[in-house]
Amino acid sequence: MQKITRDVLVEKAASLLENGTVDRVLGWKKGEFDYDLTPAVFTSADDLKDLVWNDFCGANFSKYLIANTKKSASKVLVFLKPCDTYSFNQLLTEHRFDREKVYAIGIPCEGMADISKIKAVTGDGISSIECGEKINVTTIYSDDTVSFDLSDVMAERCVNCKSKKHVAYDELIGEEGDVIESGRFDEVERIENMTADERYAFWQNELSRCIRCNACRDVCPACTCEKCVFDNPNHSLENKAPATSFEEKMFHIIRAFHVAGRCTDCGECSRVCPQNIPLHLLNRKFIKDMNTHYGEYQAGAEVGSRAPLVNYTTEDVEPGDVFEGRE
Amino acid sequence: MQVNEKKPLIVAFCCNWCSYAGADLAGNNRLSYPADVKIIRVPCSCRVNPMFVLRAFQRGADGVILCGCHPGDCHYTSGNYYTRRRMAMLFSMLDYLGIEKERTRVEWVSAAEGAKFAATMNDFAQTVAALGENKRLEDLRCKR
Amino acid sequence: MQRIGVFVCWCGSNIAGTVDVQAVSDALKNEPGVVFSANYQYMCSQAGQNLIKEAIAEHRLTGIVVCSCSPRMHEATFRKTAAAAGINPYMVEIANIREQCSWVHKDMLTGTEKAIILGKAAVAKVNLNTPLTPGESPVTKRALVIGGGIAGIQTALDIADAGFPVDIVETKPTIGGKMAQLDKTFPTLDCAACILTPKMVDVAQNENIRIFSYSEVTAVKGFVGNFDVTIKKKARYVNEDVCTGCGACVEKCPMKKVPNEFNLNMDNRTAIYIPFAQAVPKVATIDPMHCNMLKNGKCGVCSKVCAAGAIDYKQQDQYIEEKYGAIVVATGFNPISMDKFDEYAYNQSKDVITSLEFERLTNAAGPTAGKLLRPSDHKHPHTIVFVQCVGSRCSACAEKGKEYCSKICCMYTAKHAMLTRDKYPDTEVYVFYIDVRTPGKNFDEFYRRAVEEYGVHYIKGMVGKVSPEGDKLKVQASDLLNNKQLHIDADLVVLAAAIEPDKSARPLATMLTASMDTNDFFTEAHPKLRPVESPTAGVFLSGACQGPKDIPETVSQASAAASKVISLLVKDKLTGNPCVASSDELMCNGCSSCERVCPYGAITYVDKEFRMPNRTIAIRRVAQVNPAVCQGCGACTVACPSGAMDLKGFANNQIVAEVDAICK
Amino acid sequence: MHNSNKKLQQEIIRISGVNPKKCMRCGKCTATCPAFDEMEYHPHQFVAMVEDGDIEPLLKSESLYRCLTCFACVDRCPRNVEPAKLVEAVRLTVIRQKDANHLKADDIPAMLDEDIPQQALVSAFRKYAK
Repeated sequence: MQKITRDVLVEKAASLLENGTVDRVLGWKKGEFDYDLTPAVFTSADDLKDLVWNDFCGANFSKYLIANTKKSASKVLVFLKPCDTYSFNQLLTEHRFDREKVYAIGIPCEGMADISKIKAVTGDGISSIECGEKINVTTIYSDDTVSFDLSDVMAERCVNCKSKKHVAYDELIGEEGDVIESGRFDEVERIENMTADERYAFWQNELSRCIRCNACRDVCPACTCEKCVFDNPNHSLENKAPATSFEEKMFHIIRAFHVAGRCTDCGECSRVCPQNIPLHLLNRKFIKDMNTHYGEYQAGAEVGSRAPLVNYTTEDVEPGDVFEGRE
Repeated sequence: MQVNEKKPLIVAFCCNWCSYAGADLAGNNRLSYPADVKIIRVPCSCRVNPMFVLRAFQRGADGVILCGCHPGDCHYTSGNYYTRRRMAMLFSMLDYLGIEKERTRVEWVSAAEGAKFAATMNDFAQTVAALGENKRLEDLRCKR
Repeated sequence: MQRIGVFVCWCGSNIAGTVDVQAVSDALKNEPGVVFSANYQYMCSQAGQNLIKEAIAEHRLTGIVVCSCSPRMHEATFRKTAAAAGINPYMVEIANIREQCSWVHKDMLTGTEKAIILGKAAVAKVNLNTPLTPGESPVTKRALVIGGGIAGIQTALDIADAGFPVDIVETKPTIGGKMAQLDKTFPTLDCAACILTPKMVDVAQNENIRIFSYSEVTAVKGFVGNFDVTIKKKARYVNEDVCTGCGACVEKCPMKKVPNEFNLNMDNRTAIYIPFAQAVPKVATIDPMHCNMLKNGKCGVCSKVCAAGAIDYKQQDQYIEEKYGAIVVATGFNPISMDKFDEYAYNQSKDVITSLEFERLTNAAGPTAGKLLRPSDHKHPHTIVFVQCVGSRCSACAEKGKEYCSKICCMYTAKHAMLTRDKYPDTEVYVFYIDVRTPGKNFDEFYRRAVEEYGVHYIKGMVGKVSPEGDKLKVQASDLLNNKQLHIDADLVVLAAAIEPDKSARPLATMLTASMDTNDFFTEAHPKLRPVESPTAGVFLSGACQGPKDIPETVSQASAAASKVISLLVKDKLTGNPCVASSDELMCNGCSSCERVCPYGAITYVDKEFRMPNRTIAIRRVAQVNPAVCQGCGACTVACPSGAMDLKGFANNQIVAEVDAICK
Repeated sequence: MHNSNKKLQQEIIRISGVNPKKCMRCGKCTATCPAFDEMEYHPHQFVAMVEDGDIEPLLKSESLYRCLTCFACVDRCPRNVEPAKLVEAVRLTVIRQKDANHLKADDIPAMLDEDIPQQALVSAFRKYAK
């Protein structure tokens, strides 16, 4: 596959800004560290010098379109990796932004790096990272550069990538890929095969680390509520910080339930979790269950599709029988 | 109050048209079931938000059961079909988190099935009592 | 803060026998919001109700909790009591301590304990109750009937008879539907035209009825009592008001080779045509697909011969908007296509026909003027084979057949067989059947007459294959009762094709937000108790659009639908159930989840302006619930991720309060 | 009533994957059967007899070998019952009952008629192996 360079994106964005097609560009920008890229809005060709495209551009911009299309007088340019396009479509299904106000450029993605996998080797003190053929890391501990192959430090969600195909775009840069058979449910299955006690212990261990920073919710392209029920004082379930172990669970169960059938499995929740809780395993459980019991469904694969939880058949499985075939 | 004296607490959500009437019929026929079962009336089983189920557990319920019209008989034509999907997913998730799946149940009880209502509640209360106190879900602050 | 009064009923010893009512009223006295608590022998009695009324006045109560029998029993009673004392009836909650407590528990201690908890839950709920007022909406006193077959005709006549204006929308140039194509009708063998055409004339002459023929419904908005419907009147290139139906144009039209759909393409008509002699309205229509004038501007004969000057080649489709209070669907049925049934050689031989084609062949106004002649060579057939259940009761292949029984075929086949033997005694008639189903008044007698008096050969078994050979049709069939395989040289084979809903029904159902089953038949609000209403309020079902039906059944359903419409239209106002969903627009995402689960189509979306910080204005799509349509199931409240959608009377915080009170 | 053989019945249903209960006794299979005159039990009877568990007569019947396996009955059946598969399952049951005492591969060459073209054998296998 032809590798897309930063310059291609900058050139494209600059020309679209210049000819007035768009007045805002959503792209990645360097954050505090080289690996810590942050989503940014660029409004002039001059700004674009800060645009970054490398192995750390994981952020999914679909959600940012809700706010940015409202601010734009013409169109917003957004770069979408294949997995981002699913969120993009899902938001269109939910009428969350005006398609006419977006200029979407699909860009191929070969997977993104997971900084925690790099840090596991180098330690936390990374002073710089350069992405090229290899990912070259220098640390504060020595003058030597440590090199990584992307495939060795690829994020879990990219290792288990479900699709290299863009399901929405106005213009595609590079080559189109295909939907992929992935092993993304293997881990869910492994947990399912544990005993109830083991599962309880597993999740107790994972979820008890939750600090309720709400990063998972804030980044989630499905969590776009005008006001989250957990923040709504008029809603009987308002809960800002968990006081008990159950409230952590409650938050995550409800969150997973609210996005069930709408979650495209983009994996942003796990990427941003500062406590490294594998939150995507909750969402994938719902996706797997719905696929098993209600037929294959991929949220965002097409605009306007009807999610399993707002649909039914008269022959659906009984709630008491969903466990069948397990344990 | 001593721990071993604690009786199981069961919250039953009943749809107004079938199951609540079924519960009334059980009463008319004097078919007894444990007093641990407390019924909350909802217009349709599809009114029951998974949040209500979790809330009940959080506040110390040991079992939660939903009763609705039989599939195909919903007063609102399709409500219980949505209930079926939602609860199937919720229960599966609770099980995935290691919570005893016997603590949750959905049962279809028609307005004519007073006997089934009583039998269901007896059975469910027994199952929940056998599991003992709900330690995995409750909020410790609310413990009686 | 509410001021709540608690009233504990003894129900004689029914409650007081197992529940310490004094203890209950004492315990509930200390609940938040409770300012008064009492118990009494029979709360539902006049004296008991007076006790409540007095307490309301004396203690300025704003909410009432009655601990008594099931709310299904006396909720309405106590609501009236509260209303009579001047507080909103929806500020009353019932704690069911009889059916769900005293009657099912044996000892006083558990009974009392549970009664207190149920009472607390009711108090917790009332604390969050808000006064509710049922919404009212006006009723447009006009009905729309979609479909002008016998179902639509009967419905329209009955509604018009009650004094309400009715409009019939029919896609064909004339009303009459399938019945107009039939010859005789079972089991009495009246001629279809003789009983139908007077009704068609009644429709035409009824002052309350307007006919929109050659028209279709293109958009429906609104809700029960207040539908806004757009009707497209297709251009027929003839001025309806001027045309006298004299038929001079039809006679002179040079384009005479247009397949005549009324005779199922078994003969031809002209490009300008009147479907049949008794058509209503009796006006000509130009078929734009075949008219030379409309296609290439060369002809104009009809215009020249029309003495009334009714021809208008420039006519355009016209859109009419009208308001209706009720809509009746009467879109009817069609026989399914026989294209997939290769084994019966329908596409290979002209002499394999469907039963509807047979009707036309025996109809005096049909292509053969009522003489039974083979379509291929116009010879009289001597051996006729009727095949039942062609495509009915077929679960093997959805593209080929239908899983259901088409219901009418057994009877019309018996009719065809009997009439054939009656008119042409020299004809051998075979009927191959799987079962003969004759549940109807005088139906089985009719079928037996065909066998016993007319000597029709009824053979249990199916036809496996029909192969044209020379001028014969070789029919290979099984006789299951004699365990024989039969080979019949037939002259004519008649297929009893399954029937299916008209293709226009599916898009119409979408417009009406009325639900359909997998076969595209409209679903009824309740299969037994509300068979002529659709679950969508204000939409009614008449005839075969709801399921296969014969004429008597269609007519009775049509009249039933009419009576439902009439009982809606006589009302000046519709009072709704106040316990309906409503959306908090500030929190609504406009995501459409609620709309997708609503079985009534009560939810619509509007773009609304919101004031944002810094004096900016944002436009957002938000859900709005039509309280006149919503039935209050609450499916939407759970589908809504943001919690914007809530149900009045069973609000999120009310139910949670009950949960909390019970689990305390 | 006749002796019903539950075990064999279940076996035949399992092998064939046919649910004889779906049959509505229309007889279109039999009507369509080109080998009707050759067969003692006709396709619809196969279905009915298997449903009744009346298996013994079928096992003995020559009809098993008169069926051409043309699948016309399968094609025409309005209820997807697939009688031919049932006939095949009964055939297979007979073979299995003979205690798996079939031809061994080694025995075949001696029995071969040199004049039969190889192709005929292969096509026969194709035809009957479904």
